[in-house]
Parts: sequence; structure tokens; C-alpha cells
Amino acid sequence: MPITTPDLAGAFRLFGERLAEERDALTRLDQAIGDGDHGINMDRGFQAVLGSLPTFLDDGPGALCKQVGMRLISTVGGASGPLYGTFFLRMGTAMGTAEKLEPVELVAALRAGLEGVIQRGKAVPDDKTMVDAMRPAIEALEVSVGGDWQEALASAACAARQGRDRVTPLVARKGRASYLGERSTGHQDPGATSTTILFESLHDALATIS
Amino acid sequence: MPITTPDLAGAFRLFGERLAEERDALTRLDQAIGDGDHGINMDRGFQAVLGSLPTFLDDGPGALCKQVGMRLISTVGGASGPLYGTFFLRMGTAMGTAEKLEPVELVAALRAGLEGVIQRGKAVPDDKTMVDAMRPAIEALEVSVGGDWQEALASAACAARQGRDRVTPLVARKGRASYLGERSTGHQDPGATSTTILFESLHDALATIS
Amino acid sequence: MKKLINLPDRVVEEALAGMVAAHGDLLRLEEPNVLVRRDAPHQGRVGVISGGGSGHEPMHGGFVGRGMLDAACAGAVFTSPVPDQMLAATKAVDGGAGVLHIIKNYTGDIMNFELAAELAQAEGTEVASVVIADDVAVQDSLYTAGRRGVGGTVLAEKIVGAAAEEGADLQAVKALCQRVQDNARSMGMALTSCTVPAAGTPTFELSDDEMEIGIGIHGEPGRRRVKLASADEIADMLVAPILEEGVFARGDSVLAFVNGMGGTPLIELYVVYRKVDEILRARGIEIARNLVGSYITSLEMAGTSVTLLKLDDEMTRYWDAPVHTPALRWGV
Amino acid sequence: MKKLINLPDRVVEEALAGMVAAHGDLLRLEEPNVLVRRDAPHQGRVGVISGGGSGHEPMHGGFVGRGMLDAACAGAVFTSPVPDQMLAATKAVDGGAGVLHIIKNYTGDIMNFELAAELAQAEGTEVASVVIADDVAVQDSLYTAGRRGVGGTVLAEKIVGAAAEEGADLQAVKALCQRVQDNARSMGMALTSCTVPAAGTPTFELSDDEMEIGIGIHGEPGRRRVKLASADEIADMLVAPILEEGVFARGDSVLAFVNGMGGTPLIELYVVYRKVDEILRARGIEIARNLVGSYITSLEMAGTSVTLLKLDDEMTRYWDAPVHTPALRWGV
Ligand SMILES: Nc1ncnc2c1ncn2[C@@H]1O[C@H](COP(=O)(O)OP(=O)(O)O)[C@@H](O)[C@H]1O
Ligand SMILES: Nc1ncnc2c1ncn2[C@@H]1O[C@H](COP(=O)(O)OP(=O)(O)O)[C@@H](O)[C@H]1O
Ligand SMILES: [Mg+2]
Ligand SMILES: [Mg+2]
Ligand SMILES: [Mg+2]
Ligand SMILES: [Mg+2]
Repeated sequence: MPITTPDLAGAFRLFGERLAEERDALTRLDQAIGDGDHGINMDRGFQAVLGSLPTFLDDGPGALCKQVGMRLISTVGGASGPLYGTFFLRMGTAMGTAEKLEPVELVAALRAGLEGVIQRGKAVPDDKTMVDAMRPAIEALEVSVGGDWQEALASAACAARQGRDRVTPLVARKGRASYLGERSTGHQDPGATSTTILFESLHDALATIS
Repeated sequence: MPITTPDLAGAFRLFGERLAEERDALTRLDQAIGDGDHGINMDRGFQAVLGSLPTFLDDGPGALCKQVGMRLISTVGGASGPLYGTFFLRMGTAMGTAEKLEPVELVAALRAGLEGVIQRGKAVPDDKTMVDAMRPAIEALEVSVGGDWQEALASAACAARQGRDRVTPLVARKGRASYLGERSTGHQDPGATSTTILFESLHDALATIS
Repeated sequence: MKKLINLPDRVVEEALAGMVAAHGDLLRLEEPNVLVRRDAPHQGRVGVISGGGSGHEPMHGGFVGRGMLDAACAGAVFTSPVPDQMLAATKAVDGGAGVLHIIKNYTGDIMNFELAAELAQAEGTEVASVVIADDVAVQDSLYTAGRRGVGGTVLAEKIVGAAAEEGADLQAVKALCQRVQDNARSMGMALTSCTVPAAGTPTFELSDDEMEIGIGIHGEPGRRRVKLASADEIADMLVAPILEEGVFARGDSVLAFVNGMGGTPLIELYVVYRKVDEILRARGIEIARNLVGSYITSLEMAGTSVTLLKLDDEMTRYWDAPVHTPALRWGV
Repeated sequence: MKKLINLPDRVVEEALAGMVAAHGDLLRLEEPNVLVRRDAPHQGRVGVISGGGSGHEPMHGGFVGRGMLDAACAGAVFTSPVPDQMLAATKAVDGGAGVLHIIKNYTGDIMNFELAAELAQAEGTEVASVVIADDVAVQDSLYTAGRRGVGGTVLAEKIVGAAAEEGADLQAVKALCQRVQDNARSMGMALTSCTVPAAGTPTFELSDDEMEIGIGIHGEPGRRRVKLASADEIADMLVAPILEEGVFARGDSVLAFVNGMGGTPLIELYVVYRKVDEILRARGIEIARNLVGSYITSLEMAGTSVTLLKLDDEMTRYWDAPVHTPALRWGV
């Protein structure tokens, strides 16, 4: 069963709600190795997205994703604004004008989003950024999307968590955390954490679709 | 046995040492109803006095007192500088050029000092200032100076303590403590406390003289 | 005690040395701890001096220069200077036309300035003095020490300094200063206490949900301690008692001065200014001039004070006149 | 959290409203949260804009006016502005001669400014940009986010703004800005943390006997945490790594900028300046110009930073040129 615009909007809504719940936790992570605003930033952006979501539903999942991306770029700021904004923008572009998406098309769009994030932020693996959760999650989807959709989504969320945790002991080399050098080791990356929440939300919202 | 310049200098030295010991306690009293500097001020002034004391001993007790007063005026600042400075200056003027002092002459000089403090600060009884310790101490000396000198000095110190404590429940009406209005009640006045130390020092240093 | 200092007893001397190192084009340092305008005295012109305890920077030393103070005496932290200082300052700026002493109304300041004036007059210098007592937090009474001198002092020093710079005589300068004093009212508050370096512990303790309303500039406790409130509520609490004085009426032009106490950042002062502007606008009082920043402080205390000055044309003109000091500069 | 604010989410908007209320003669406010020089754009002149997270006041909004910035974009507290803001600012100041973006080197600032520049160029405005990265506390590396932009930004905005005011073209203005960047080095420290209003708790905790050396301006932890030291020792710890860079040599003329982090009073900054002056003097480096005060802050953080800029004649002349902004003013 293909994924519709309302399905995707529901996943984004769930992501926004989870971000609101995790706002303070994300901010605390950012206080330790950044400037203490990641939860605030993401929540501000998704409050704006959720407020406008009903008006984003007219033109298919691609238009939805693009509008989410633009809204994030216009409201989040900081590093995460352009990065998540680009992620959703590129997803939207990849989706084109399709009215519904097969899972494999969604996965391809996620890959395009990831490429956009990498292009914009120039993070390489193990720089300890959101990319370290995003890439394994999407790779997991890519290998499992042919099988059970629910399991594919579960493995993506799991891979995001593992990626997030795998880089916790590392020295950050991008973003503000990089200023800390050795002192960044042992701290969980806020952006990798919010990305993990994204893939958990995709699982929880979309696993029941097909 | 009359009081000599070194006798008086010894009393002032003892007062200075006591002020150094009580510096923090006096400052704490001033933190509660003033600006937290009375101990610091008095200690700074008497450090300067004690440093110069050996050079003040050449010309009799009157010159000694005047020089102590001038030194205080030049080093203490705040309210207590001009007040204690005037006190010692006027004492010195009252002593004239006498080489030694009978107790009754010392008491007359203390009275002149008190009048100077009142003239400069315009405090009336129960304004809750140093005057409320100084006046009863000097009055006690005036009534008892004809008898046993040691007892006279003890009664002065005791009267200073009583005066200091008697005004603790009152509302301050002079100096910074007056800004507090009702909130000044229940707090011991810093200046009345340093004055009490002065009369205790006079007792401890001069009681053994005659 | 967390401060950028060396020995607590050396703070004032070292800060003055830093000021002279940074502003040697404007200032010179004379013994004992007097900052003097570099080119003072000016023959034939009235000298204007002030002074007080340290810990209120930039007041007063930061206001020495062209068009404001000719000299400032720096006492120990929160302690009035000694008469030797005011005497030295008076002599250093005496150009034969007399010297005005601008004195904040504190018992110590009054007495020490009085002693210095007596000495200066005995040496042949004409001295006039004006006492600034603009703090509405304190009851105005003949039977107490009276109101404190706070934010109005900064405005008086600017306006009066400009008049002296233009050559007004001692009587005129004194009358103008008195007019500024009579038309200025202030009220302050603190979110935190401050620590006198030599004392080492905070002057008072405030818990996390409390603030002091009606605070002075020496860490002396205020009128009352209340629960923490919003910036808008605080602006109301400060402006209301000022307006109750009956000095300011609909149609008046005022100078509004929102001051930081030392530990409060500028972003918060603008939040307060916004509300002060709104309150006055609603009352039909026009803010013709303003000053927003930390100009009369209380060490690292967090908090703010509001000063309003009812302007007339002469005051406005002198406020706008060129000034070049370390802390206030325009027109030059 | 003890602050003079209303709702944490409204701090930036309300502070901007306060700024415009206080400085309406210099500034206007455009959507979304952009402070624009009142009389911008100037036909035929290069526009200079900057911007960044809020919480660093007076930077950047306090530097908008004659001879400095034409516009400043205010992000959320410690969060880079969004591209819509830089685009609006760019368009508002575009007088046909191009617009310079002065960007502090933070991942977020870089990316958001980049997006805005792409959009502005697509709309036909020529945009050049210079990235300020003067913080020696951070290792300079191609493989990380690189050095932060801190105190040098203030100096760049002043000097470059003066050049644009005088009519220098976009290439010249950009080259000058790059030269300021290349010749400026900074290092900062914190005695206390700060609290992002929307977070409500301090970004880090320091015990009473600790300080952070090599701190940024966003409450991000520093290079190392050490025992509290004296002002002189701290001045040494800040100046030494700056001098190790090899940019400053005996005989050089520098601008020395001693900055307060927001919660540190001026008296302490002058204590630090005194020592900085002494250190440089001993090295044969002349302080030809100086700036002492809280110009690039980190909310209410207590602490200080030192910036040195090696001056050449052109930079000195532009530093001295008239400036009229809320926070810096001289010559006018
Ligand atoms: N160059 C980059 N590429 C990818 N992700 C990055 C990059 N720089 C930072 N990030 C991510 O952004 C997160 C921080 O976001 P946020 O706190 O909202 O922005 P800021 O650092 O501007 O305050 C980091 O935890 C990290 O995962
Ligand atoms: N007008 C006055 N007359 C007499 N004593 C006064 C007067 N004003 C203040 N004092 C005394 O001075 C003391 C405070 O001295 P101190 O703290 O050194 O000066 P300051 O108040 O200037 O900080 C008060 O406790 C009070 O006893
Ligand atoms: Mg962050
Ligand atoms: Mg006191
Ligand atoms: Mg005092
Ligand atoms: Mg940020």
C-alpha cells in the first residue's frame, strides 16, 4: 500500500510532537557540547511546521516535503535549520510530483535528503553529527525495503540509535562540539539524537501503512 | 598618676588591634543595614594610624590625638571617617599642649570629641548611631571620674555596650541604615559597635595606669 | 567571590591605572586617586568635580573629559572619598572662576565634601555644591539622611559639565545643577546582590525567586523584597513611584535613562526600555532623549534603575552639547 | 533564571522593539527581526551587513548606523539567523554597488548566510562575504568547523563600515575586511556560565573556585577548566596564546580590545586592561588604539576576552573615522 501525503504528514506531526517532548533533553545534550539550543531550535521549527501543516497537503508528498523544508529553513536557524531544511527540500525534489509513494520511492527520497545534508554540511562519517545516525538508518532501509516494510522501518530506527551511540565516544569534528576537542568525547550528539527521533517517528507512523 | 602620651598611644594601638580582629564582624553588621564596609573602613584607617603612631609621640597627648584624627580623616572616608576623625581632632584641641592628662582632663576631651561628632553628623539620641554608644559612655565617665579610675572606665565600657544594645530594636534615622526604615529594626548598629570597642580598649589599656 | 581582580585592596588603584592607560588622551591621575581632565585647569572657567565610592563605574571617572567632569575622586569601594581627594581635585581644576562639587546624598559623601570645601575655601578657592538626592525609594525627610543620589547624578554631570564648558559662571552652573536635581527622579531594583572585594561575601542574600525593589547603588537592601516578576511588571514597579511624585505631567518632555546595575546585559535593558517607553507614551509623556546602558553600577549586581528627568530647552541643549569622556561621547 | 525578561520566547522581539524605540533616529526594524540603518539603502554605496544569534548585545544591532553596519540580523538567542533575514537585510541595503556579508565562523551562520547569498544573487544583488575566525582558543583545522568568530568581528564591522561609508567599492571593502580578519586574534574566558532564556538552566556549571579558559560567546565550554586565578594571571593566559600566533611583533602598533562578557562590570575590565597594557609594553608592542567595554557578550556571563588587531595606516584611519551607532559613537 503506497504512502499518501496525509500518511507522511502524520509522520512529520509525530516527529514534531516527539521533538516537543524531547525539547529539554535535546537542549541538555547541546548544553554539554554545544550552546544549549538544539531542542529549542528543533521545537521552534516544528511548531511552525505543524502550524502550517494543514496548508501543505494539497499537492502530493513532494510538495509537502519541500514546504516543510522551506519552513524549517525560515524558522530554525543555527546549524540544524539549513541541514534539516535541506534534507526535507531534497526529499521533496526527489519525490517529484507523484501523488503517492511506494516505500522504495520514499527510501530514495531519504537518500537524496542525506546527500543534501552532506553537501551542505560537509560532514564525513565519524565527525559525530546527525549524519552518523542518518546514513546508517537510510542504508538499513535500502537493504531491507524489499522485504517487510514494518521490519525495514524498525531496522532503520535501530540503525539510527546504533549510529548515534557509536559516535558518542568519538571526538566531534564538525559544528560547535568540535571546539571542545577531546572534551567532546563521551557526550551524545544532539543532532544525531534528533535524527534518531525522526526515524523512530517514521517507524511509529508509517509501519502500519502497508 | 596622670596619663602620658605613650599611655594614650597604647590605648589607640589596642583599639586598632581590636578593630582588625573585629573587621569581619563589623562588616557583617554593616552588610545587614548598610553597605558592608564599616569594618574595612575602620581597619584601613587604624592600619594607617598604627603605621604612623611612632611619629605621633613627640608633642604630648593633644598633638597625638590631632594627628590620629587627621590620619583617620585622610584614610577612612565614608561616614565614619569624618566622624571618628572629628572626634579625635576635637579631643586633641581640648587637650591643648598639656604634657600629661589627669583622668578628668581626658574625660573633658572625650566630651569635646562627642560634641564634635554631634556637630558634624547632627545625630540626636536614638537615631541609632555611634552617638548612642558614645554619649552614655562619656556620661558614665563624667559621673564616676572622681572615684576609682578603673571602675570609671569599666562603667564607661558597660554604658557603651548598653547604649549600643538599647538602640538595636530601634529604627535607624541617620546614615545608610536609615534607608531601610522599619527593616533596620533588630539589627545592631556597626558604628555603635566600633565605639563600644573604643571604650573597651580605653578600659583595658588605661585602667592599670592610676 | 568570582571577580577579575588581584588583591582586593588594590582593585581601585589598578582600575584607575587601567583607565589612565586606556584614556591617557583624556585623563591624568593625581594623588590620591583623583582622575583629572588632562588639560585642566581652564583659566576663567568653572571647574566641575564629583566623586564617591568606587564600584559604580563608569561613574564618576568615566565621565571626566571635555564637556562633563573636570575631575573625579575615587573612594574605596562603596566608601566616600576622603577630603584630601576632593581638595586635590578642586585645586587641580580651579581656573579662577570657582569649582562646583556635585555630591550624591550620602552621609559620608556630604561630610567629606564639606570638610574639603572648608579647606579649599580657606585656601582661596570659591566652592559651590549641589547635593543630588533623586532616589524615590527612600522617604524624603528632614529627620533622616534623606534620599540617596543615584541615576540623576549622571545626567547632572553631563548637563552641568556642558554649561561649564561653554563658560557659564559658578552661580549659573550651580543653579542649573539644582534644577536638574529638582527635576530628576529615580528608582532601582536588584535581581542579585554584589560582593565588596574586601568583604569577600555578598552584601545580602536573595533566593532564586526573590528580588529587591528600591535598591540603592551600594548593595544596601531595598524598600522591600518581593517575588521575582517579569520585566514589564518590574518596569511598572519602578516607573509608578517616580510618576507619583507629581513632577511629570502629560505633555512633558523627559529624558528616560534605563541603567544597568553592572551584571545585567544590554539585551535585558532594552526589554525594560521598551516597557518604560510604552508606559510613558500611555501617560502622554514624551521621551525626547534617552540613555540605555550601565552607567551607574553596583559592582556585578544584576538589576536595573530608571531615571526620568523633566527637560527644559536649556537642559536639552546642554545634554546635546559635545561630550568626550571614556564613557559618554558624542558631537566630537 | 534571574533575568529582566517577560516570556523567554519574546526576549529578542522585545529587545529589538526597545532598541528601535530608543534609537529610532538611527534604526528601523524590518521583518523578520532585521535592524536596518534608517536611511538605507545608499545609492551607489556598498552595503555592509552582519548578523548572528542574539545574546551578544550590543553586537550586532548596536553597530547599525552611520559608518558601521547598514543592517544586522538578529537570530534567536545563540542561534544563527535564518536566510530570510539575511536576504531581507541584503535587499534593504542594496544601493546597487553590492553588499558585503560579515559572517562569524560558526557552522550555522555560514550555512544560513550561504543560502541567503545564493538567493540574493539569484535576485540580482552582488554579494561578497568574509568569514571572521579569530578565536585562538580553537585549533585552526581544515577538518573541523575551524576557529570561531569573536571580538575581531566588532573591529571588522567598524573599520569596514567606515570604508563603505567613504565609498570604497565591494572588492576593496572585502579585501579590507579580510585583512582585518587576518590580523586579528582573540581569546576569552568565563568566571560564570550563562542561561539561554528558553532553556532556563545554565549551559554549564562552574564551581566557586573554577573558571573556563578559551570560552566562546555562546556559553559553549572552553579549552580547559582551571582553578580561579588573579586578573593578572588571567590576562597572561589570554594574551600569551594570542602572541604565540606570530602575528604580532616588537614594534607593531595594535588595537587592544578588552571586552566584557555581559556580567562583568567595567571596573574589572580596567584591571585587566592595565595588565594587558603592561604585557604588551614589555614586548615592545604599542597599543595605538583601544576599546574597553562589553561589546560582544554572552548574555549575563561573567568573564572577559582580549582581542588584538595589528593596525596599518588604512585600518587606523578607518577606525578613527566618524561612527554613530547605538553602541559606538565618535566624531559625530
Ligand atoms: N557540518 C555539519 N554537518 C552535519 N551536521 C552538523 C554539522 N554541524 C553541526 N551539525 C549537527 O547540528 C547539531 C547542532 O544543532 P543546533 O544546536 O541546532 O545548531 P547550533 O550548533 O548552530 O547551535 C549537532 O549536534 C550536529 O549533529
Ligand atoms: N549622621 C551620623 N551621625 C553619627 N554617626 C553616624 C551618622 N551616620 C552614620 N553614622 C555611623 O556610621 C556608621 C557607618 O559607618 P561606615 O559604614 O564606615 O560608613 P558608610 O555608612 O559611609 O559606609 C553607622 O553604623 C553609624 O553608627
Ligand atoms: Mg546548538
Ligand atoms: Mg558602611
Ligand atoms: Mg560605605
Ligand atoms: Mg545555536
